[in-house]
Amino acid sequence: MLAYLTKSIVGAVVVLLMMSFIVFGLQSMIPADPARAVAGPNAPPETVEAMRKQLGLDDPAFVQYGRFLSRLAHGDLGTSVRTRQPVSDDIRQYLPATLELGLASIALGAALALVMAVLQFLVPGSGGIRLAMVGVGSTPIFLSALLLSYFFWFRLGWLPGSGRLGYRDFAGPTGLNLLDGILVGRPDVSLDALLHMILPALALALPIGIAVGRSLNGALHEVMSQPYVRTARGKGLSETKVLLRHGLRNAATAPLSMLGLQVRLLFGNLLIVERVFGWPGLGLYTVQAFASADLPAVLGVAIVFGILYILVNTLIEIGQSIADPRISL
Amino acid sequence: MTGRPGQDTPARPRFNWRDFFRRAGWLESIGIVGVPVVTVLAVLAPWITPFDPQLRVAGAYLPPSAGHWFGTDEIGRDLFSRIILGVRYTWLSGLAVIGFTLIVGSLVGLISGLMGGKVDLVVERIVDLFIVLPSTLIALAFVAAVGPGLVNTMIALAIFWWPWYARISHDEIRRLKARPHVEAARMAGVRGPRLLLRYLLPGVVPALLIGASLDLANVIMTLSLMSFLGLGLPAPAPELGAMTSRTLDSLTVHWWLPILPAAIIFFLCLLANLAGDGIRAALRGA
Amino acid sequence: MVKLSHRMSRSATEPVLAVKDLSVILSREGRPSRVIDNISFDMFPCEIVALVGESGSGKTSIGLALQGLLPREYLPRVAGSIRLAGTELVGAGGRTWRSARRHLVRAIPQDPMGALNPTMTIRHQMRESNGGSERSIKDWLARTGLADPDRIADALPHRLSGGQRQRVLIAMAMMARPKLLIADEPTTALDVTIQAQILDLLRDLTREQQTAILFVTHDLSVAASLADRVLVLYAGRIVEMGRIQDVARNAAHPYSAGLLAARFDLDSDRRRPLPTLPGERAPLINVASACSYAPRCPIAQPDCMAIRPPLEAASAHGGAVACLHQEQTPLLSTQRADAKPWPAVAVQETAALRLSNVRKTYPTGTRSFWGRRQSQPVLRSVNLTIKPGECVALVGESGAGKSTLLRIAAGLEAPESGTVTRFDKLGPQVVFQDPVATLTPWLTIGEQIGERLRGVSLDSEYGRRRVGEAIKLVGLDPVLMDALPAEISVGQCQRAVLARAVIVPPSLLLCDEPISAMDVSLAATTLNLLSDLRRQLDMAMLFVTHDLAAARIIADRIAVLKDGELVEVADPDAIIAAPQSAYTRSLIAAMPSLPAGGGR
Amino acid sequence: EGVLRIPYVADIGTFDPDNGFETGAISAIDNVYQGLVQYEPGSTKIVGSLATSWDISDDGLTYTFHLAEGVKFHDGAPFNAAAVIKSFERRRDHRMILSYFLANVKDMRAPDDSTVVLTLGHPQPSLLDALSSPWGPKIISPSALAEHDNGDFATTWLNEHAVGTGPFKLAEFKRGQRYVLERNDAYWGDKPFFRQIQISVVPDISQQILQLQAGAIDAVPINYPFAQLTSLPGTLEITTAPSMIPYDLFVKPNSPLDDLEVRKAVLTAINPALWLQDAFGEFASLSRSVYPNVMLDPVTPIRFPTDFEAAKATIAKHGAVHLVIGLHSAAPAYARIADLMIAQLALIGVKATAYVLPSGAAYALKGDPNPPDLLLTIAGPDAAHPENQAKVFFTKDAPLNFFGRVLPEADVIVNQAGQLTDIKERNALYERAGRMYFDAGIVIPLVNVNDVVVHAKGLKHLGLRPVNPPGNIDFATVRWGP
Ligand SMILES: Nc1ncnc2c1ncn2[C@@H]1O[C@H](COP(=O)(O)OP(=O)(O)OP(=O)(O)O)[C@@H](O)[C@H]1O
Ligand SMILES: Nc1ncnc2c1ncn2[C@@H]1O[C@H](COP(=O)(O)OP(=O)(O)OP(=O)(O)O)[C@@H](O)[C@H]1O
Ligand SMILES: [Mg+2]
Ligand SMILES: [Mg+2]
Repeated sequence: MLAYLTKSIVGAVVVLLMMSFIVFGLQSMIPADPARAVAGPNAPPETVEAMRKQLGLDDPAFVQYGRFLSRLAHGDLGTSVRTRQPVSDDIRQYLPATLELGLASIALGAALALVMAVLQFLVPGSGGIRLAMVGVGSTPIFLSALLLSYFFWFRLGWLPGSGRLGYRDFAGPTGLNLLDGILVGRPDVSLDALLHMILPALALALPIGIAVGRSLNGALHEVMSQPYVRTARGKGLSETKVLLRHGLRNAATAPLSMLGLQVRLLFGNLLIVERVFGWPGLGLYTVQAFASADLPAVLGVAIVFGILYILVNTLIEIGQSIADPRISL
Repeated sequence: MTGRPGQDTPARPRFNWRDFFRRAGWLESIGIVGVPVVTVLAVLAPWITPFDPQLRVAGAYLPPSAGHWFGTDEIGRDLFSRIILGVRYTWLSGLAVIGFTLIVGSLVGLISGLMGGKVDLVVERIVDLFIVLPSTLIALAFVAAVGPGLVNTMIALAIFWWPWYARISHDEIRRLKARPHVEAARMAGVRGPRLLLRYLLPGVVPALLIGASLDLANVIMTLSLMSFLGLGLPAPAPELGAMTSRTLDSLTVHWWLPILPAAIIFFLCLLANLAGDGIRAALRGA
Repeated sequence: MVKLSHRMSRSATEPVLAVKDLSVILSREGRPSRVIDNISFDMFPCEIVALVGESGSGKTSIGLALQGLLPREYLPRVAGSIRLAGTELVGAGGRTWRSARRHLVRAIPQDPMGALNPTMTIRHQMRESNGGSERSIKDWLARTGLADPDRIADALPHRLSGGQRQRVLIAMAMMARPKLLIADEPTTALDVTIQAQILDLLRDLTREQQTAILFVTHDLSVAASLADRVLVLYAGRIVEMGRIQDVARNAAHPYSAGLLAARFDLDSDRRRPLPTLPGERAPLINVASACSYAPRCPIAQPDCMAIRPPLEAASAHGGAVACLHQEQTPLLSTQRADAKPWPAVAVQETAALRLSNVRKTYPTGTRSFWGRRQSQPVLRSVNLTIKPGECVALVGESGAGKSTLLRIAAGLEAPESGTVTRFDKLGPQVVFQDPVATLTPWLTIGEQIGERLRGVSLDSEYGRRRVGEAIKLVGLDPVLMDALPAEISVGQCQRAVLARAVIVPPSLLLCDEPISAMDVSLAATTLNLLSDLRRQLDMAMLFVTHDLAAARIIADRIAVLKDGELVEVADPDAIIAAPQSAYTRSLIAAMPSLPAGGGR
Repeated sequence: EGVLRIPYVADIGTFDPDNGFETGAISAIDNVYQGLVQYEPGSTKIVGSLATSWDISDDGLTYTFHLAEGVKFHDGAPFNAAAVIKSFERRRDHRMILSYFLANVKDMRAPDDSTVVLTLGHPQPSLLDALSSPWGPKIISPSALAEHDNGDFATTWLNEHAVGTGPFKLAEFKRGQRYVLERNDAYWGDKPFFRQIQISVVPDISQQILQLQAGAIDAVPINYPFAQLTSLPGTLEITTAPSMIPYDLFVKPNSPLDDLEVRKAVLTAINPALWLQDAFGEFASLSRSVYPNVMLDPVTPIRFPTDFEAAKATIAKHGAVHLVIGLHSAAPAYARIADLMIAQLALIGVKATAYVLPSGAAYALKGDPNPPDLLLTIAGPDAAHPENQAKVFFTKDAPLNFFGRVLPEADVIVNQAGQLTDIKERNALYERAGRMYFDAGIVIPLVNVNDVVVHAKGLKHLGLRPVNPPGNIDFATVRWGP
């Protein structure tokens, strides 16, 4: 385990280095001029020049990259060109929203997958149900997000359609409103945060749920015809017990990998869903950073997303090794 | 006892489309048939549009009618014609991405899997690395760097898609290499390309085919997502994702403008997904 | 059908199991087939009944039918009646079945490797078996002869050897104190030594628990060493039943007689081909109104093709038999006794293969941080020479390093030190354990056999002729040249593999347990074929097996491998008569054999 | 209930008036901070703000401002000449992004508490415009500056905090989520109607529309689709005002359009008169010159040729013409105009395509080996003086002279005009120079699109200013009307 952790940390560092290198390389190819983006469209060339010098953009790319790395070693992600404040501060402000939404949608997606796969296993689906599931899985995220918001918020008024919280002036210790509400003893805040989260989380969770659910269903079908399941049935266990104790755990590996793959796609979907639901998270920040050629911000976000993804992957691997003890870490 | 029953296994006929479709399921068979049909339509698209998709042929914002099945768009072009052309771009580029990454990825995987040893180790680490990178972000950075456009978007996607096929083909070839029948073929003196082509490749292809057919919808979805974010084709080219994103604000007034292209994306993904499911069921069953 | 009277002392007690007119239909890919065909039998407490038949005869299916566990994906249709301890189970609801499985019937599955949940500790799985109680787990594990029950209980299945798993499964089944235990070939995959241990255990358990055991096997000797009664199954029908001694001594059905004859042991005649069952059955007759054994039956008469023989009292013993001409059966054994002896082998005094001081270690255990592992010696300084035309059998327990030695001899693996010398430019050919797995599924048999004719196209007249000759040489129909491996049987696959090995006769043929997965008759057939081929083609042969009887029959010399070292190498009869090492002695002692005066 | 709820499409990068180029949020900043002078709502007329009056010396080098009395900053500090100078120096001397507004100010003095004297390096009649610009210098509380100056001239603190003199105080700055302005009850001028302005970030325009229709917000300040303006639900209405952000095409050197005949044909096809109505309904007008229509009313407006047959013939004669249109940004307005022009060009046989430039790439077209033939921009100057337009877009070294094309003889005229104070005379010169840029095929002005705010019925006095980026409602004047 220790060896595994060391290995994954070393691996993570390599991946992050490589990623920062790629992003840096790509950004230095961008024709856009961050100095210009900062100075505003109408600034005279002198101002832009001065700005460029101030941002260190005159140096060759590798010098800039070296500077970036040495600062990174001290945990400093640099100063955002757009917001004029440390990228780490920006990210600290935007990350909780994304984290909250991301975790909620992963959890919801996993729950959806579980329910769907088990139901479909117990009650073999007709063509109609299969079609519906494939259909939901085939809906482009921008459409499903918009339709969800249109029907459940605009038409029916059941759920809020935008933002994170209806309450003003609420600030909790973690920035995760759902959790903070409980921590500071304001269940009403938590409830409100939950209501705000349902639609965007659902939009994000649907593709996760469908993909993971399908993979889980396939794995279940395979596992449930294994000899050891027959052994379990031979003990006179009820079908539910067989499914829960013997089926699910053995079927977990492949769907967990699929979950990892879906988390990778989740980052892309966040960009859209945060936009549609006005969710003030990193996705929004990223889009704006791109729009203003805010290299430090883009790099910072890339690093954070990279760390998050590696973390998720590591957790998934650990989960797989818990589900299947033969996989040694 | 060996898994296979006794001496009287009835001879199973060789490959047979009816069996194939039966194993795939009727719903999935629609997808399997639909994919080549859509591909043909996509290729023929420029010749089958009822109107010139570039020209203003009627008033703007006409709702669907007998003359214009899908209505007209915000400057009076025939939406149906534009969507047909959009299918061409979206579908063919999806196929191209899949095809390209399939070839590159599986070549890398095959070669490294075959060579084994240090080369394999290094290549596998690189593949791992690519798999762990947050793809959308880097694709965005890539497109931001080289400028939006269909080809660029496709390249950005391909960069992140090939490792999957490298992974699949690598794992399959490693699995096959250790299988007794390959060992037996080696003992029988089969070497080099002959071993690869006759004994290994046919075993790898089904896994790749399953992977690719299930991925087509993913690629189409990601392509339309990128073009939704404004990273797709130059403007007059009717890219389905871009058509939707540009007209999303008219959802409540001119619903057909965003809904119909999105519905077509949905339909394409549905076909691809069904085909993928079907091919998986049919090949796994075999 | 005749009402069977059991002339046994138990007629007073109620049967635990009464099966009446049981039929099972399974479908594969929409094609239904009758797997169990109208069988009836009873079982009484304390009784061990052997269910004997060749592979595919439906033994496992009966066991599954009795537990209501026929695989759902095959859409099973069950007709007839199964009364278990007075409860009718056919057509019963899930609840009844579950309660029956919980309290009345348990099974030891055929394959111990897959039958334990890989993600659950043994303790956990055993706890499920007796309704959650913890107490008796250790006890039961200990009773199956496991030395360290606590460690085993907390282990996960993949850390256990096949024998250990098998014993865990036995403990798991027995601890529920079932009225009926179905033991489905619990010993096929095991060493003889462990096999003997397990048979003892089963015997003890019956006595203590009053459990009836349905013991499924394809090996009559194993059955004879354990069971009271035997049911002989052929193509889903019971063709003969009776007390085991009776059937073993005076088989009334030609099939039983054939099975008995095909059985080989340490006393079998090794100078001539083993008797085997006649060729495979052709599905050309309407089995519904015929004796299904008729196409293979040496004493079949025209009426056998027209009438389905009922199961009626046997004249030769107190049991029952389904044969229209049962009086002819005893003639069979006398007819068959004198096959032509093998011609003598011309062993030359040179060497076809010489292994000197061969050593090999394998990394084992988990990887360390740098990915290294500890290494464990598998072969330590092995010296072995095989002369041209000679056959050496390599025996040893599982994990002794037999396969490793063979792979080194084949050049598939390099030894760590020592030298391997092969006196042949062609290179040796290998026959692996699982014939189906060694054939590439998507290439035809002919293509694969022809692969060794380098540079000769299979489309050419010459190519086809050569392949055809090879196919005929191993006793296959040349029509099968264009068949895919999936389209032919295991036995045919094994022959195809042999054909590939001998189309260009190698001077050295290496066989890795080619018969360990086969039923008795098929094993005998394969041994005959190998003996024949090596003589015809003048090949030297290394024959790896864990079956001493098979080794004795095929080989000119036997080498015994133990923990990576050759502990003795000698003439087969010498080894059997006077084993030098303790290990060999234990192997011999554990060999099951028929009671005196067996079927010959 | 005294609260105005406004959505922004992007979050506010920085609230620092000196150190960022905000567009969507400029009215929020300008309602918290004030400058010396300002443009009157609805026009380009300069009126007083913190300066009640000013004198300009005859040589045009010395500007004397007389400051308003009794003004206090939000933190209670008194407003005076020293505060003005402190703020101006902060902007000019400490590498602030918007320092160029004061680049020509050589000296600042405060003869007394209510007078500020600025001395220029060279005469600059457009100085007052620079000071009135929405991005022009604002006065920040000197005590706040001193308190939060951590060696960075308070730039970090001022990113998210503000202490000005304006009618509103910045009460809450929650990045990306919400910003709240509270009415400054100690405000020295007219008391605003609204007690509180709640600003949310709703990036998606469809969401904004839905929210407006659902009554969750009070206005959609920008990007409401023009096609839907004629069919608004009864609860909504429109306020529209001229804006100073024209749609223009800039032409690459050595493009097919260098051929006068081809250019004429292309102009015939893309003539905005042909599509203005379709694209914008009644909310736009044809560009009359290369300057925004509000900035300068030309004596002889630019006209596009109209002979379609001739245009077709020209192209047929000339052979295949292929034009690539670069779009400055991914905003939907660009793509729509490009689509229209492409459809128009197809009518005369010119094949055109368009693509969105990577963000910021427009500024690098000079070095681009493969630039688009035409660059579509929707951009205006940051002040209302014609000099701003000419010197930002057309003259040599102008920051937005995208293709770097130079017309020295026109530049001379621009420089000449820059010295004039007589408006009519000045405008005539500018018009002439502008005409030359157009005739040389450097720029093709297309349309002037109005600032259109869709809001709940009854919202009045939005205070839209042509110089402001569209959608910037003046929170000081807006009110629910009868
Ligand atoms: N789904 C199915 N459809 C049709 N026939 C089947 C199906 N499954 C099994 N069979 C047939 O049923 C017969 C009995 O199989 P079973 O596994 O019971 O044999 P067995 O006697 O246990 O063989 P072995 O000794 O190999 O274990 C075989 O001939 C097999 O071909
Ligand atoms: N590739 C390998 N890597 C590591 N260990 C191996 C490898 N192959 C074999 N071993 C180990 O070497 C030992 C000898 O294996 P081998 O397969 O030669 O045994 P065997 O005598 O053929 O046994 P069996 O009768 O079960 O086939 C075993 O302990 C096995 O676990
Ligand atoms: Mg069986
Ligand atoms: Mg072995």
